[in-house]
Amino acid sequence: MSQRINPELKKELLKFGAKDWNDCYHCGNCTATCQLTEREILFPRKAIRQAQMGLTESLASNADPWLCYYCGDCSDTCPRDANPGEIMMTLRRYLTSVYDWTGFSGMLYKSAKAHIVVMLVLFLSVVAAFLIFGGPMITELTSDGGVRLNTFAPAEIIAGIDHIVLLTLSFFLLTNMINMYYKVVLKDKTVHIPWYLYFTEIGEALLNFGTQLRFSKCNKSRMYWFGHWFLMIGYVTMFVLIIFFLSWFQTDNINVWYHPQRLIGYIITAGFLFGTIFFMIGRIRKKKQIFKHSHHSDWIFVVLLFLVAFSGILIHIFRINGLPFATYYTYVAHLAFEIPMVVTFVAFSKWSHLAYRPLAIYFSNMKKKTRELQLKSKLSVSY
Amino acid sequence: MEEIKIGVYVCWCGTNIAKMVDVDQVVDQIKFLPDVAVARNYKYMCSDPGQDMIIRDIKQHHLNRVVVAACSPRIHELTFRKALAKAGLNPMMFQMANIREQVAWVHTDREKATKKAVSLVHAAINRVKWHESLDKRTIEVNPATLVIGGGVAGMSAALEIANAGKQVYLVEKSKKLGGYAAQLDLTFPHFYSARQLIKPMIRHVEDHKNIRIFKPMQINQIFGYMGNFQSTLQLANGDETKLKFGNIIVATGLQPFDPSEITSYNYGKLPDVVTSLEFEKMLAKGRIETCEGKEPKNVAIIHCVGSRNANYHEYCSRTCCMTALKFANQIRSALPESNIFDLYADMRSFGKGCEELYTQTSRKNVIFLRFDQQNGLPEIRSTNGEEAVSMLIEFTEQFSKEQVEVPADLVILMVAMESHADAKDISHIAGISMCGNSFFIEKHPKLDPVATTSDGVFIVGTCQAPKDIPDSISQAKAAAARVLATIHVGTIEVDVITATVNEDICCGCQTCVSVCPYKAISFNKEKGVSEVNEILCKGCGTCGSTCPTGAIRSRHFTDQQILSQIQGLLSPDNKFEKM
Amino acid sequence: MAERNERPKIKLAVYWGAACGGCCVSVLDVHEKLFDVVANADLVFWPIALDIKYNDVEAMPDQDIDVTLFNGAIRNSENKHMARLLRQKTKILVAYGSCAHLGGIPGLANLSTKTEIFDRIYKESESTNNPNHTRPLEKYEVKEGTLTLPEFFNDVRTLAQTVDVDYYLPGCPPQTERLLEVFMAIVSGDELPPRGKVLGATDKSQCDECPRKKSDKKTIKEFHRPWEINDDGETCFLEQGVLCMGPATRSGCGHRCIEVNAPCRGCYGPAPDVIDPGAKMMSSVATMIDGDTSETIEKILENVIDPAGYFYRFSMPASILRRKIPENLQAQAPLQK
Amino acid sequence: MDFEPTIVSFLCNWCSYTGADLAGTSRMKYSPNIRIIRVMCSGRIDPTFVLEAFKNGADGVLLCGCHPGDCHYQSGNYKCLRRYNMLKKYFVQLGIRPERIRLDWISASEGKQFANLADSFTETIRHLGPCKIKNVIETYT
Repeated sequence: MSQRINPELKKELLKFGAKDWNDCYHCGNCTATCQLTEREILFPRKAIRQAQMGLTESLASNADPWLCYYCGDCSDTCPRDANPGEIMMTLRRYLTSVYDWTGFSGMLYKSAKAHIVVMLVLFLSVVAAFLIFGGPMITELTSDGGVRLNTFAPAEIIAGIDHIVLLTLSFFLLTNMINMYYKVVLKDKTVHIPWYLYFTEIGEALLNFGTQLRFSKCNKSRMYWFGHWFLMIGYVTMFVLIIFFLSWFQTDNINVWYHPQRLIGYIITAGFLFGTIFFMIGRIRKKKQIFKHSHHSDWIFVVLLFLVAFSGILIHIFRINGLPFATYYTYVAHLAFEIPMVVTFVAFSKWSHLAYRPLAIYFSNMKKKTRELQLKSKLSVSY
Repeated sequence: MEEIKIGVYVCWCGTNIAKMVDVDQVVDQIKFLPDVAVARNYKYMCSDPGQDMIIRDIKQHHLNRVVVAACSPRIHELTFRKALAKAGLNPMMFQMANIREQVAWVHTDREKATKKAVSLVHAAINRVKWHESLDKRTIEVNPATLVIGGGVAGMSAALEIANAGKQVYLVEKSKKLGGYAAQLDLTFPHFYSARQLIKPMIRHVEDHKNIRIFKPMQINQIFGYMGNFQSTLQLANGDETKLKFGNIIVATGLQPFDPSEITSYNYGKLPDVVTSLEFEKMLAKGRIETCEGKEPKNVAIIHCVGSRNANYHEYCSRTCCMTALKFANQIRSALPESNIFDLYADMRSFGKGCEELYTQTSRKNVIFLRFDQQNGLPEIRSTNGEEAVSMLIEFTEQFSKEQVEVPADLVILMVAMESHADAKDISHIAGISMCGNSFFIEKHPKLDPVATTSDGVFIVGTCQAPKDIPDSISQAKAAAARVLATIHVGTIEVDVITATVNEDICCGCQTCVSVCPYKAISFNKEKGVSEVNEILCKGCGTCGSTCPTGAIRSRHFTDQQILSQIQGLLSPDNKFEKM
Repeated sequence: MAERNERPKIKLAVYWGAACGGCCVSVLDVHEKLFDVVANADLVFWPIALDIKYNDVEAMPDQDIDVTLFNGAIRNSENKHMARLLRQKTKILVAYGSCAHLGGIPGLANLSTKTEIFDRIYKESESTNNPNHTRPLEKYEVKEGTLTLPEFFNDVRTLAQTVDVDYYLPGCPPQTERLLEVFMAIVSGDELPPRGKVLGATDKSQCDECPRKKSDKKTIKEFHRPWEINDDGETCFLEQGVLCMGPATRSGCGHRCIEVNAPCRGCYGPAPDVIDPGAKMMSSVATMIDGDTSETIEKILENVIDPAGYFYRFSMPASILRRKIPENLQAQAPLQK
Repeated sequence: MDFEPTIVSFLCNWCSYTGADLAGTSRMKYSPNIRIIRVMCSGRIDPTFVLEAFKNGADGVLLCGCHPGDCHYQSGNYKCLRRYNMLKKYFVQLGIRPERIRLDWISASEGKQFANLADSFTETIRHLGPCKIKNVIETYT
């Protein structure tokens, strides 16, 4: 079956941040430079070609962009300055919107305005919710001089709300993941994956989820990989703490500084601050390849994350120093920053790659193995 | 008769010959042949020391014949003939054995190659014994020049010669000067208007006092030889005019390939499939439109139509890729919202400004798709009005290996450049050879791409090979320089290899008269014998093998020379069975 | 006359090899001039006219005979023996007539092998009645003694291919006038032309003297046999599509054939420098064919039924390839497709 | 040892000889049994040459000229073709396989075709076996 070329795809992709990719004339240098290219996985070139040609269907079933960690080698060495790394980045944004059946993702990515409006609405909703449902603002301090935050915002209630948000977002993320499975695996008629591969190949995907070992294969310094990993682990830990252990994490009494609650909090927050400042400076200076091109979603993401971390620190400082009103207002602000970030990014934007990357590794490995098996059986027949 | 003394020289050509032919053995085997006075081998016979060796030997050993076994006589026969002349010997007392191109480079068995080399040298020795002294003759050059073809190449050559103050006769078959270049809209890569470039040139040619233009005019016959050609032209008013000229520049140009040969493109059946030339005309008119007069939403350009394909023409037509990019640019500026698809086999953008044009075009939202010439060309089919788009082009895209279909409302076929159909007639009239693909053959593909094997006849422009305008003009001006050089010298030497009639034997049967393609033989009624005009004769030797009495001798290719060559070649010692 | 009588008479021999006898008759055709001959020469050997045996010739001293006119080709061992014997006994050996010169009509037997010839004569021919399959034997014992026949050679050769020849006098038969001229030249004692020369014929070929009109329009669209055309008696035969060996044949015969509206058949042999007159004429005639493709050329050539017999009518044994190459010697393998 | 034929080839100067040179400059390999004699035009090839080659022991004779219509001398190749057809008829009468002579067209650009022709003709002749003409002329009386 022939695939109809869709000349509109290109215009669509431009909105996701792409630039002139017709500069690429397929010399193959990017594929040659890339450390992650394998026999069956010829990125970035293959995906770039599909994008160039307007092959909407082929692109939707191509998981390759998720296997790229944007080290920037290809863009650095591209003889035509076609910026393949950034094209892969754009395609990740595009694919996120392709997997998202609600269309919300596409809206956020394609329009900075929409994204900001959505966030503003959420921000104001959180503030309004506190105005309406917020507990009394007690000025009385605890015995050890801390602010009684749990009276203003009881951890159980906040955790309850967190759970609701989590469930909702999980629903969307999960359905998007199923959609990805449908597009990448089921629609690809060239491979029929044997059932046992689903079990044998899951290990590597999980390992990569935890360690991002693939990223370490990229040609950049270890520091880079570590920074990314640290940020990811920090975020996941914080996510788990806030969702499942908020009562333990959000206490009124002040623990000693070496208490695990405070230590973990410090380490993660420091990481967040360091990471977000590092990214912001990078994006401003545009020296490194990966920082050269910033989409609005990139900016919103780092700024919000910075604000969340920064406001979290402020809450902590105000609370242990017994400044009740400052603590309450900052807390409201903290949640008003966090909720929009979680809602827009987890299932519909940048953070969803946390799920898509390991899935892509999983699907790609299964496909690769299946193809090898097919090739073997073909050879055994002919001999 | 003086005693025959032959010097035989076997060249190693570095390792070129020595690697496959045992040159020592060749010398050992032939040095005892009768009449061989000296036999040597040397690293490079054509080098100065090599030639000096021959000259020294001629003087020392009083040699009167020389055989050199080396490369093809087409390369160095003249070199060695000059060496003989330098030594005071008639240059024709020389024979070459081709043991490089026809032995060392084509065989793999050293023993057999050596044996074959010996037989070729033996044949040359046998032949050279019968060689005769022949003397060069010089004739005067007529300073006028005939230019055939009034395209951009022909006009450039004509102007160059006319500006030097020499008479030019420019013959153009059609009613207008300018050729195909005048039909183009813009030129690549700088988008100059072709008309603005060509028009002043035409005016200049038409107004030039040294250029006499004949159009529309076809040339039917040219008599004569380098320096002294003549032709009679039939004028429109019934008069005849007789032209005399010393040189001919042929610029018959190109014709576009007819794409209806390629069935998958459905040219001629689908009205919106047009050739590049038709599209140029559309552009010149100022509006890109489909047959229904609508603006096309999707425009596809297909490269290599008839080029680089063994079924049509194997050669690359050189200009189509860049013209296609030029089209893409013109379409983009005329129809900013259109989708442009460029279907190519390889993007060939060599030369100044061309890669730049490609880069520039690739940034204009043109979708480049690569097809494979070998495994099925794209197929254009109609949607029969079932879709918004009128045609679909189906093929396997080579980078993605995806089977795709491209929507198109207008398809432009970048048709190949062919040598003009009239070139065949002109090749007979002017005596130029054609290669398999109907382009004229130049004298040497590397060293002399302007001249032909017929002295005084030059080829310029696309009749020699596909070319763009600047290349055609360069070649035209080069040819003009060559012509002016011969006019400046004023005389030329003519070949000595001609036929001659022995009047004591000729019986006057006149069989030879009609055999000669150059009308060089005539019957002398008074003497009752045939006579050869040795200036008209080009030495093909056909009359020699036609004459039933042996009265006609083909000089330097006499029966006796060739028969002894055969006998040498087949000397029993040189057979493989004797190995 | 007195002067002539002062010189001693020369000794003249005439012998025939494989020949029809026409040459000997042509010698007799000198008519009354025979007296001039006899006045100048003693006929010492002439089997057709004189009863002189081979033994008598053998008994002659070497170089005793001044001139021998040897006519006929060398077909068998007897011809060869006599050629050698006469060479030994003769000062000037003249190959007389087409057969001695080029092989002549008997030479056409070279287009058949010996076996084919014998089969034809002793087995296949319509008039043969040979139930016992009798074949000639070189030796046959009878009670009176041994009967012998000369050996029949595999092929016919010319005199020059057998022994050294001093002069050639071509023709089938040679023109008697030419014979007389040559004979008189020899007896006159003047300096003789260089050895090996053809006498009694010009260096130019027939067309030079041919009375028919020639032009350069020698294009043949169709070959004809002489009776197939409405001959105007004036136009060159070749221009009418009739094969004529005139252009490749020496003049000297007085174009007797053409005089009676028959094309030249080539008995006077080739011009001086021509090695193989048949090949030259084949080349010349082929060039005249009006066709540029194999098909049209082959179509036109269909009417040339017997090129060997035509172009080599008198010269087969003297030609480059001389004869048919017997099949059994020609190792033949089926052609690979 | 396999029978190694000796083949004489007459090539016209402008197309075929140049084509054979091209085979050389392109380093194409072909059978060494082919030995080339250059003539200016295939129209110069006289049947006498062909007969002389066989007489001297050639097992095959290859004639090459410019393609029809492309003759450097306009029409010499047609004359060659006519003589070739005539000669083949004569060969049949002499009991010689007419396949022993071949006429083919080789242009100046057809180096590959020349190499292929040389090989295929050598194979044809190898298959036909040695030509006995020389032997017969010299020994068979």
